[in-house]
Amino acid sequence: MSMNEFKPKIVAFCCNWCSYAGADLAGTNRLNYPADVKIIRVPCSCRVNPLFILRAFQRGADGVILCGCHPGDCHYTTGNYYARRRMTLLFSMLDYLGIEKERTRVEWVSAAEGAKFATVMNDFVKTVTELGENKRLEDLRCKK
Amino acid sequence: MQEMMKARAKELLASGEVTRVIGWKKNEFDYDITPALFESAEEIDHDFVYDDFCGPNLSKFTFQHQKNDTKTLVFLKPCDSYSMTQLITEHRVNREALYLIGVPSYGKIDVEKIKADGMTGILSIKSEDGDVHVHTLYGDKTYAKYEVTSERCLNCKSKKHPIYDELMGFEGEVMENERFDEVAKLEAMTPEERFEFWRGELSRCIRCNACRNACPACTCETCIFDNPNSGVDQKAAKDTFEENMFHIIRAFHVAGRCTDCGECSRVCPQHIPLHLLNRKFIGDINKFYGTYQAGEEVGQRAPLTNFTKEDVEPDIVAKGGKV
Amino acid sequence: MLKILRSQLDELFALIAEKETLYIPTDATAGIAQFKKWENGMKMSDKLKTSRSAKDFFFPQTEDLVSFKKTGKKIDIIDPRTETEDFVIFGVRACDCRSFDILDRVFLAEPVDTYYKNRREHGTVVTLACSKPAETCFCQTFGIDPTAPAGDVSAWMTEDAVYFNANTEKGNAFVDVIKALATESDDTAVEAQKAATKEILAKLPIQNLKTEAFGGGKTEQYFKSPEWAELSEACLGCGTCTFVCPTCQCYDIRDFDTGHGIDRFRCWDSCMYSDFTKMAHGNPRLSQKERFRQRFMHKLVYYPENNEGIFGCVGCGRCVEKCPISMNIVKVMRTLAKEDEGK
Amino acid sequence: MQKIGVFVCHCGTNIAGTVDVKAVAEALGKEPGVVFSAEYPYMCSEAGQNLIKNAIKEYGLTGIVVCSCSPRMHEATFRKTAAAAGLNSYMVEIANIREQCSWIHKDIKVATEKAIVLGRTAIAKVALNAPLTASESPVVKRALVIGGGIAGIQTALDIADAGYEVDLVEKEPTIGGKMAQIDKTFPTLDCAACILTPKMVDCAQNEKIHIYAYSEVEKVKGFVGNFTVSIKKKARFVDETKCTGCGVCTEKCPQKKTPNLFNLGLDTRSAIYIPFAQAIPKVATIDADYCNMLKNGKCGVCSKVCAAGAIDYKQQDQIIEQQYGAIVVATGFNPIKLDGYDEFAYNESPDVVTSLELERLMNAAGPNGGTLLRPSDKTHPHTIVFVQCVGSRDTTDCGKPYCSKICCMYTAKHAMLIRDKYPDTEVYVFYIDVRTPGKNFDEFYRRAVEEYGVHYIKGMVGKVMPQPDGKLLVRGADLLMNEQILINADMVVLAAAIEPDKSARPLATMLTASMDTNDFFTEAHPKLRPVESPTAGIFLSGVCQGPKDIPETVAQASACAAKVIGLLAKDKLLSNPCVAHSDENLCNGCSSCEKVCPYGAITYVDKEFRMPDRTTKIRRVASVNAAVCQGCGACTVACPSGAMDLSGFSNKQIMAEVDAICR
Repeated sequence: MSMNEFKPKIVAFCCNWCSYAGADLAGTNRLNYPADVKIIRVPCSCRVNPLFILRAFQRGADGVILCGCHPGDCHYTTGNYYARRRMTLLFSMLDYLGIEKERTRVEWVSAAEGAKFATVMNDFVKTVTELGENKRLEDLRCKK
Repeated sequence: MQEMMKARAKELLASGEVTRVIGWKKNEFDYDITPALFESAEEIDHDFVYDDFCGPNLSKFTFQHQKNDTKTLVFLKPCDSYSMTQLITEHRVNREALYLIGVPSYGKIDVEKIKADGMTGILSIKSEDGDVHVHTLYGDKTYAKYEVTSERCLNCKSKKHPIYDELMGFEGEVMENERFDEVAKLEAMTPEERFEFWRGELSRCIRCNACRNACPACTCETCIFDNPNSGVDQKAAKDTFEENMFHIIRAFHVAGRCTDCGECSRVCPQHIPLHLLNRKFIGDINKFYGTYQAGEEVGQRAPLTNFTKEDVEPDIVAKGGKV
Repeated sequence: MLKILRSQLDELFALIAEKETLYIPTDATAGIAQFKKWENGMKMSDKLKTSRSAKDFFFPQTEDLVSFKKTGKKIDIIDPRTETEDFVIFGVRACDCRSFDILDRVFLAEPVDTYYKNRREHGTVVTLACSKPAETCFCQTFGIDPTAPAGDVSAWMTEDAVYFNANTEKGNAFVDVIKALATESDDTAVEAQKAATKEILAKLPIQNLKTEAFGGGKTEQYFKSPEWAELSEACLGCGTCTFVCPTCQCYDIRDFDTGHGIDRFRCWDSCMYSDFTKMAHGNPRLSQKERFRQRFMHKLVYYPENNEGIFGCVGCGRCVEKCPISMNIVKVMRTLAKEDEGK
Repeated sequence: MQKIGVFVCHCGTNIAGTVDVKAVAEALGKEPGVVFSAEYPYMCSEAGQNLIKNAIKEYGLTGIVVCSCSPRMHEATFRKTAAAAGLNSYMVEIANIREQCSWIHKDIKVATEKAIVLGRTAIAKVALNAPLTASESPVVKRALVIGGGIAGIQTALDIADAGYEVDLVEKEPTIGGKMAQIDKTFPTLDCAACILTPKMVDCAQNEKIHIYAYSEVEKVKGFVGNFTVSIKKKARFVDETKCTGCGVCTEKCPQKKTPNLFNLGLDTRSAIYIPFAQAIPKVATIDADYCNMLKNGKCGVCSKVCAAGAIDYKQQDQIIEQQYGAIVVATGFNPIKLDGYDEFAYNESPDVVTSLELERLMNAAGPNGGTLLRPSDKTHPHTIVFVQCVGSRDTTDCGKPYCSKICCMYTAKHAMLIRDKYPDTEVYVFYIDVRTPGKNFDEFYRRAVEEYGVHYIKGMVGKVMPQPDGKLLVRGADLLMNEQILINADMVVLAAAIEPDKSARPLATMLTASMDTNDFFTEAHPKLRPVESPTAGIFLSGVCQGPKDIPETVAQASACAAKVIGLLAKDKLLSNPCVAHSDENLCNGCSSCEKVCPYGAITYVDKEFRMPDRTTKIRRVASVNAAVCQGCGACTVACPSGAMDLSGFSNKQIMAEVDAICR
């Protein structure tokens, strides 16, 4: 598979109150980003269990991004602070195991930042496309 | 020390202060130590040991053998003491039903080191005055103790007892140590090298669950990996992904709660350096959120159930992890 | 008897590997030995035994049984089995070799486990006699002579040479392959090694372990023994003993949803686990004591009862070495048989 | 057996323009569990909704997926549609194929493929949805206001005006709070007592308001709509119902050496006292630390002179338990202790005072009857130096990092009043910045400088040195002139930072309301929900939430009352059913979930379990109060055993979505 043909699978977890609304705003403003990004709506970034992220990689995702309200703006006041710690440690561990750190990302996107949402997604898809297929954390059974 | 401990245990049993004693006993070989419950002076006289092989962390054994209607005496090494404090913090053991005696640990011998040196047919091992005499069918050898001391003891984090009702020996101190050196070495490698390293290690895993079941932080009523309703249960790693998954998630679940007692690596039949996963989290927590030692104090708030507004952003990892 | 110089070991391995896949015990990074597919330059371990047993070759930890593929609302059933290629396992110890007989009695009895049979038929077992037994060895207890291992081919390794003796047809075929490197030899060196090893065997700490108290028909006698409580007291309920055991043969069948269908596979299970043989009402063995008892009763009583008195243990000593809390079959046998010795 | 219906909306050409809706409906129709699949120009139209309703009835659908615009747009619509057809409204999932697909992609093939993936993801989720019902809980039509300062008074009055019962708890013997101690108010310079005391009287006379003065909250249980609060009425040793407030006892009491706390200890009063003339309730209180009778049983004068027979030396603390639907926190503030600021000689010289002390010194009811005299020698001060930001915007250990907000203005007020009344007195103000945002504030400050000739000096005072002649030598820096300044002053007034009252922290713990590191209560949202605590049913009034002046406090107090009234007006509370729940069999009782819950929705109970070996075991397990939980899910990840899960966004549902996307 050549670089040009490779279409990464990207899972984006978006919190309901800020980032999902930000994604909607990107749509309303017709801001383009690759169709490789598929969004899962969660109430808050703190709902995202590291298990979900590993699950995505297992099932063939090439990149996983978590978007939430900016720290301090969480609808639930403190959720994203916990998410921030959890993801920092998880990403650090993945990196420690030699899994490309560029495949995971956290971005804070507010409901007003439709443009930021599109920019972030374009950038993330570009990064993951350059990395190519996720080989280090794949489950071959799911690739059949 | 052993005799003092036996005497005190018998005294407390006789006075009725406690009805049960948790300690260690010897099994087939000098180096075979089993955690044990003693209920009489006779049992203590006959079986109780405390020596340089008493590696097993008694806090997990205590957790498994809790009884609320009576008081149990537990002997704790400093490591066990930290684990016990953490269990108390998490309401997993009832402090009221325990009588804790802190005992010093002068470094435990890792028999695997002796075996890895090619020693086999071991008939006896004696640890005396800094020397370890190994007597085998094929000849004898004497080691300086530090040569055969377990990694976790060479890198001892603390000789202090964060909790006790009574202390035997000395009041230890938190130790200077190099326990993060190995982690740093791995961190200095390229991602490819790290990947190869961990694949090599984790691919040996047989998912026997010894690490989990021996771990004093792993006390879940049902582990998610055993729960068919969790959606992530697995009995054996069918794919390399599952090897990674089990160890990442296990390390994550004990992150901020792991006291670095080293039982996981001690019990691993495949010699996987599992403590290096836990230490990575401990090191990161120290670096990102300020030094934190799980089990240092009853009631501490674990780093993953805490935050500050100024916490580092997750992209610190992409930036090389430097704070 | 054929003789090949140890200096020619690499050539020998290359020769075998030319024809079939060859597995030899080799040192893994962490000071433990494991069987690995031979590749050029790989050195044979001088450890007595591998940390995992050799049963993996015929009864691997996980194995695909069948797959179901979903396309829309249609389901196809796929048999993932392919004919196994011939392979050679070199350096199997007498104890592990005996474990194959024990597994055969389970998997090759009707109804035959075709997955196991397939692998068994294609594997040639080259055993290697022991010359430096460890303190944890007690194969003699179960009538195994570690100086004269069975297998398709028996081998002895001395200071300077390896001696081979074929025992079966598969063994003969193997010997034919290695003939190019070998010379005919008498058994003087081998006999000398045997005698020397036997002297050591007599000095092993566990060599005096007796089986007389056990065997079929003893269920009543031991099932309710009060000793089980204390023996199992420290048991963590991990599966280490089971998974390193060459004779443990229990497995679980599981379905994995791949997203495109289901992979049905089996994997080792352990009677030490709380979900072992779990049924709608739960695990019939309610506490760790009962699970612990099951494992040893199976090895010492139930298995011999169904298999002409053959015990389900080969005395390899792996569980003795690996148990995190140092509880094992030796202690169990001594306690139940009320032997007050060995300590 | 699942019977899922899929409804693909064209949204005119909004979706159909870039997504092949027929192909989507066809592809999704083949997904496992799907028994009906259709497309329609406008699903949200009445005809579209009827299509859904009919399909639900005809095919007996167990769940529906609508592929349309964002769920933020029409999820509620389709939930109602489902409910109208007899399907639980939570058996609906929306695949967002407009905002997140058709509007951002141009290529029909690409957009169609993505729409199919989003559709099957929603199908995978809905297959695991469970019917949910919003639970109801009754609302007790009574509010508790904690703190009887201007904030608490205003909130209580407004709530009572709406017709609800209010209990006002004040820890001091009288309500009134800090405002009662203030002399004049900026920027209008009207007298604080003149505007406050009528409100205090209103409180006392309002039959809906019950004042518990000299009382404290002891324990809080329950949740929004239904709190149970224990209030401790501290012993006054005076029967409130009998005391007429005549004041004879205070005159006759022989123990006159009791520090007068109302005047901040600047003078003394009797051991039995009424804090000030307009106190509400106007009832005497015996200070047990100074009363001879209570200390050693020798005296009893007050009892003898009290015509009403109200004195009761044996009075005990009394616990009152009451139910409330809402709780308002109005615990207010105090100036910080200045012990850490040796450089200002506050502890050394009585002539170095805080601004609040100056208020009392200038007040007609204060120690000097309204004449400004130096505390040390009761002489008239001719030079006064004000120091701003003492402890505010100070990141050292003894200070506070925040701006106390009110100091700039009250200092301007003090300076102006002094210059007005005593034109021969020179006034210097050392400041870092002068902050005057507020209606007529900057004009006020300019008047102080321009009309009253107050000397404003940008810079900080380095040291105040008491001199043998009783003067205070003030050394400071003028940053604008870049020079050292020495002033020989008669008095120094320190604008001490304000901090939340010490009673706030333990109260927050009782209420499970969150606080910031400075012990100010955290609001539910810093912009949009400024008067509510994240903990449902807890409301914030006044400085307990952050520094503010009187007009702001009153505005917030009324806003807070409006929120409380909004809550009390409801008979029942409907809760969001997408909340966390704990599987007791899996729960370890480790408290991780409780620690991350921003709402205090998780408590623990000891529960008896039957073990597999037929013994019983008592275990500590988590229990979620569905009425309090807001469904963020923080607990679900904190829980290592997976006991905690979130309805509507369960672990399995999210993993099914992941699987469907990656397939």
